[in-house]
Amino acid sequence: MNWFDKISARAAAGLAERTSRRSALGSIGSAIAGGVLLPLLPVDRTFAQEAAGDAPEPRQDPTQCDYWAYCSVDGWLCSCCGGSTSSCPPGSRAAPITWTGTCRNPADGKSYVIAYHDCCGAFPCQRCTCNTNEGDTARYHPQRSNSVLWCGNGGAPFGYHCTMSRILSVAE
Amino acid sequence: MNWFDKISARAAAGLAERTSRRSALGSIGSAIAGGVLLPLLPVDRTFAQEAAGDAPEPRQDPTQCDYWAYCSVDGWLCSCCGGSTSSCPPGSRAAPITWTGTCRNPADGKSYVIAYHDCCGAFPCQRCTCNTNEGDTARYHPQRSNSVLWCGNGGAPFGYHCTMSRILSVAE
Amino acid sequence: MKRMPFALALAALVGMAGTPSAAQIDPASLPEPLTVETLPDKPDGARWVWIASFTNYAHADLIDADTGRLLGTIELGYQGVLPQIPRSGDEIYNHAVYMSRGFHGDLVEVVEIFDAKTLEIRGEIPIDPPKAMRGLPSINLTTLTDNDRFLVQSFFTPALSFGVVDLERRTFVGEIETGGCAHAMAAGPRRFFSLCGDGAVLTVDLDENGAESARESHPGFFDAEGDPLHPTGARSGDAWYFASVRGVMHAVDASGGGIEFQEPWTFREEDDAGVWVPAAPFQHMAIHHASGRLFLLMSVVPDLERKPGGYDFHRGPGFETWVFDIESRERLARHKMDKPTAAIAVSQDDAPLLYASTYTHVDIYDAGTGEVTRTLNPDVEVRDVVVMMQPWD
Amino acid sequence: MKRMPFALALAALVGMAGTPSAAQIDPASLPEPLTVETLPDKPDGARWVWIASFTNYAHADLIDADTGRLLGTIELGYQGVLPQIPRSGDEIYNHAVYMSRGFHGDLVEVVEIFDAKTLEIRGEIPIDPPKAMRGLPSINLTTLTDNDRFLVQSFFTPALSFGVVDLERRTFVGEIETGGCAHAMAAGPRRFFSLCGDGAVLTVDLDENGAESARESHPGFFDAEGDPLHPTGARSGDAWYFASVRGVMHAVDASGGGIEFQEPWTFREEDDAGVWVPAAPFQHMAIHHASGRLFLLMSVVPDLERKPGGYDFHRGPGFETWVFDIESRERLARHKMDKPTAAIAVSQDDAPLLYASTYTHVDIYDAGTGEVTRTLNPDVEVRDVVVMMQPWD
Repeated sequence: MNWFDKISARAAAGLAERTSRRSALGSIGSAIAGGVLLPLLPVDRTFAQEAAGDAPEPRQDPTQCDYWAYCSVDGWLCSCCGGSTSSCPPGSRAAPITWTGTCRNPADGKSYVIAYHDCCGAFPCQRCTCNTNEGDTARYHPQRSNSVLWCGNGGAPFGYHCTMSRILSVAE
Repeated sequence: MNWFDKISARAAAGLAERTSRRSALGSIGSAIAGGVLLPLLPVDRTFAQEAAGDAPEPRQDPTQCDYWAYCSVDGWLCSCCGGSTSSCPPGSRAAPITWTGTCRNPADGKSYVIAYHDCCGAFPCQRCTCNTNEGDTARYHPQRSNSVLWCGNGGAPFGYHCTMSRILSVAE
Repeated sequence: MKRMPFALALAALVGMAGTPSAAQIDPASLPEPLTVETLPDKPDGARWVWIASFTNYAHADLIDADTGRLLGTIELGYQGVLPQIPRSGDEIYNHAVYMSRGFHGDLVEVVEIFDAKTLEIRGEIPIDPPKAMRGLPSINLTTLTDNDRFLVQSFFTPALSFGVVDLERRTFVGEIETGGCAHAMAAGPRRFFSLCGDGAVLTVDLDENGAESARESHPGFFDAEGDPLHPTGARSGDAWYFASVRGVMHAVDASGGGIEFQEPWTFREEDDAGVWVPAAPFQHMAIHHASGRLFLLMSVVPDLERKPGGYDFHRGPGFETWVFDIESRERLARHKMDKPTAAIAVSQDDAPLLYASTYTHVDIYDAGTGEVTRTLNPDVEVRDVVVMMQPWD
Repeated sequence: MKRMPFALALAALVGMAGTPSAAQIDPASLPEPLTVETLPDKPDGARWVWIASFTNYAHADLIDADTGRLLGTIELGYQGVLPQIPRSGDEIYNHAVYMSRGFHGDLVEVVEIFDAKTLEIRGEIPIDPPKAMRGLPSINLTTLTDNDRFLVQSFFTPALSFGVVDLERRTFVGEIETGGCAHAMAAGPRRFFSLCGDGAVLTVDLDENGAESARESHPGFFDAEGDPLHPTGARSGDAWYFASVRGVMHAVDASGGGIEFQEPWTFREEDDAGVWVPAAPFQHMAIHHASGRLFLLMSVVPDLERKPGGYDFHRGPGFETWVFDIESRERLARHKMDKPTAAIAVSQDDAPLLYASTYTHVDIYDAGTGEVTRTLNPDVEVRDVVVMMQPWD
């Protein structure tokens, strides 16, 4: 059962006492119907896993949204756009200033500080939308907010292309 | 049976001798699966009606692609964008120079010369995609070609918003 | 529906009865005149709504919610969210950023001035150098002061500050530095406030030219670390309401030129689905002023445990809309959403509609009963994501 | 597939083995260096293809067709179609139009110069005043002369003319008026030809500075009224092939600096589905040079009756691809398309791939057997419409 089914099942369970089984299923149905679109949208994987109760172990494939270092991403993954977790795709430029998150690497059990650099100045990649947001905060704490477009800062161009997840250090 | 089913059925019939029924149906299936998207795309209604053999009588609703005066349109219908068949939506401007087509009005049996004015200089409407192309020709006959973007001519801005179908005269 | 006579159908569908393209055509009426539409006068009781769709270059469609008719469209620029609609006057403003070459080239920041009737662009006010904050669609990045004269825009360089534009003199007044405060909420004729990283509210007063004349920090409005506020609050009268991540409502009362904090009240609730807290995909709060009802889009999480770095903002879709009476703080209803919902808004008439973005479309609910009545223009393919709705009542 | 060790998986998926983000992280390697990718050297036998998606502002993705990996993206500007790739050199060119305010504001026409390795924009050559022809994506609106030095662009004002850009001197040379000819096809080091409304071919020779040195009209190439040519022809060697609406192939041979018309040959066929004629959604012709095979996307119509104004161009999807031997003019195969198809292209290796746009995706066929083998990146949502594909072999 993928996370989206889990959301829906969970939500349906929650709705069950206040709704007929039929409309609960309706809610699942429409949620799943939305699935075609939702990969393009800010879907909250953290929420999904919470709803699922048991969060699956994050994987080691940087082209997938559940790659461990993506725990606080909100954007398109540069690893799907001709770049990687620490290099911008050809023709784009990294915003040197970033928000940071803290993610746990299941391979060594350590937590790392991740800098989420936006790559800028190229056509919107629009691939591998990933919206995990773990520990993401509001814009009045910009250094920990992934809601802000970081392109345009530090001499980078303004147009958003994709987001990297660069490992800075072991979290103290 | 809508026109798209007719295309598929017709094509399937044509394919039948050279293919298994199963893959013919597969072709229908995928064609219909494409239906969600195809309203956004240049879909050739004329072709569809030809394929259908009997073209249905064009209707009198200018928000529908089968409105009689739309027989050679290729674009988004201004009647769905806040305008009409002869007026641009608020904030856009008409390109004064156009391609023309000849369409028959089933209400009086007469044929009329239609000027297909593009409305320009506003955000792409992207509603009511209509691609009929009856009698449409190549760009080396621009006055009869709807392939060309007519925005930008005659002092109109360049950005394409939608297309009108203005009745000029009775066709001689 | 029963087929209407063509002229009627046209009138309903295109809003122009007696057009020469009616079934019977008078040759003397040809060629048809070439015209440009302007917005009709809003009929009494009509419910119009701006629906903003967002991806890269954004736009807002003005829709008659009762007929579904698209009345007009304005361009919002790169990652634009919503136009600014003054209380009076015949203009609409949009704070926009553009690039000189599509998605690259030079950055341009302007306030574009639209004629509210023709939707033509009358002119633009350059903001130079450009410092606009952009990113996830958020409703309170831009505001108009209550006298309609000054537009205040959140800046991000990444230092947090504000830009002030004088709409009357058509000039960029200048930048107002802040100590880590973001989002601008109007709170008086020449006053706005902002939410700060230390949990304070910062009020800024402007003089008659739009320059800063006074500022005051009001600490302790909220617990920025322990229970941060969603900045996507809503205003009713002189009060602004903000929901926290843990489901506590905070209110700022700016009446009489002062700032008062109302006593926060907790509204989260736990059931077998988990803990219900505010959902924050795009816009989660709407207020019906006459009835004093506050609508809040809700999501469910297993617990309120804090993550490293802070609380998640739960950007997943909302599954319920909760209705509160602002006065009594009572929860009047829990409306189950028919589809996962990204944003809500409410019309201001006395049989109000609850607008709900389903990402691809807008569903319309009876705001009183919570019943979903229909999908607005279900057949229209929306290429982008419907992120924000603003009734134009 | 079998799970690869992480380093390998990374190498395959992201193309950078030994990245510090591998499962075991050496603290001494932190912070990770911040870099920018450049295109890898093309491995022998690799099949790369530019896939252009079109709606409003367009772009082209460079994809490794065998791994599906996206190597890089370039922006094509408003209604751009495909970049221009010279035979030699380290640059890629794109003729682009932009507007200064998204979809409004001032029109700008430029040739943008990309570094073919870094995909960075080295500079641009302004074309002023802008007169570019835009509209339905069409592959022959822009061409490079065979010496790679001059870019020729179709102009439309609505008079038909051409603009010439000197890529070496980085200047716009000027405009060449024509008597109603559109589309530019290269036919020699400093020569191009065009299709004219009277059925003639117009050849234009440029001097060493790109100015017109000679022109010649060659009448009677095709029947513009009775059986117009689709301008979306393809080139093989010195010959250009164009299919007509009624299914007659015409060829222009520009070898030896002259222009010769080959004898037209009819390839349409009637069966119980109707009359099979060329489909023309976007790009319907592709040629595999080594084998001399011409691939043509086909559609079916009930009859060849002429419409008022002329023949329709049958912009509906193609349902078959027919394969011809250019030399013998024999039809070698009819490939049934698995899905309605909008455009085709073919790789130039000796086990060639037939690329087929299904509007939302690209299907890959074995060009020899006509079997569909897979969909390229089926899980990737394509927001726009795949209109054009150009192998980069």
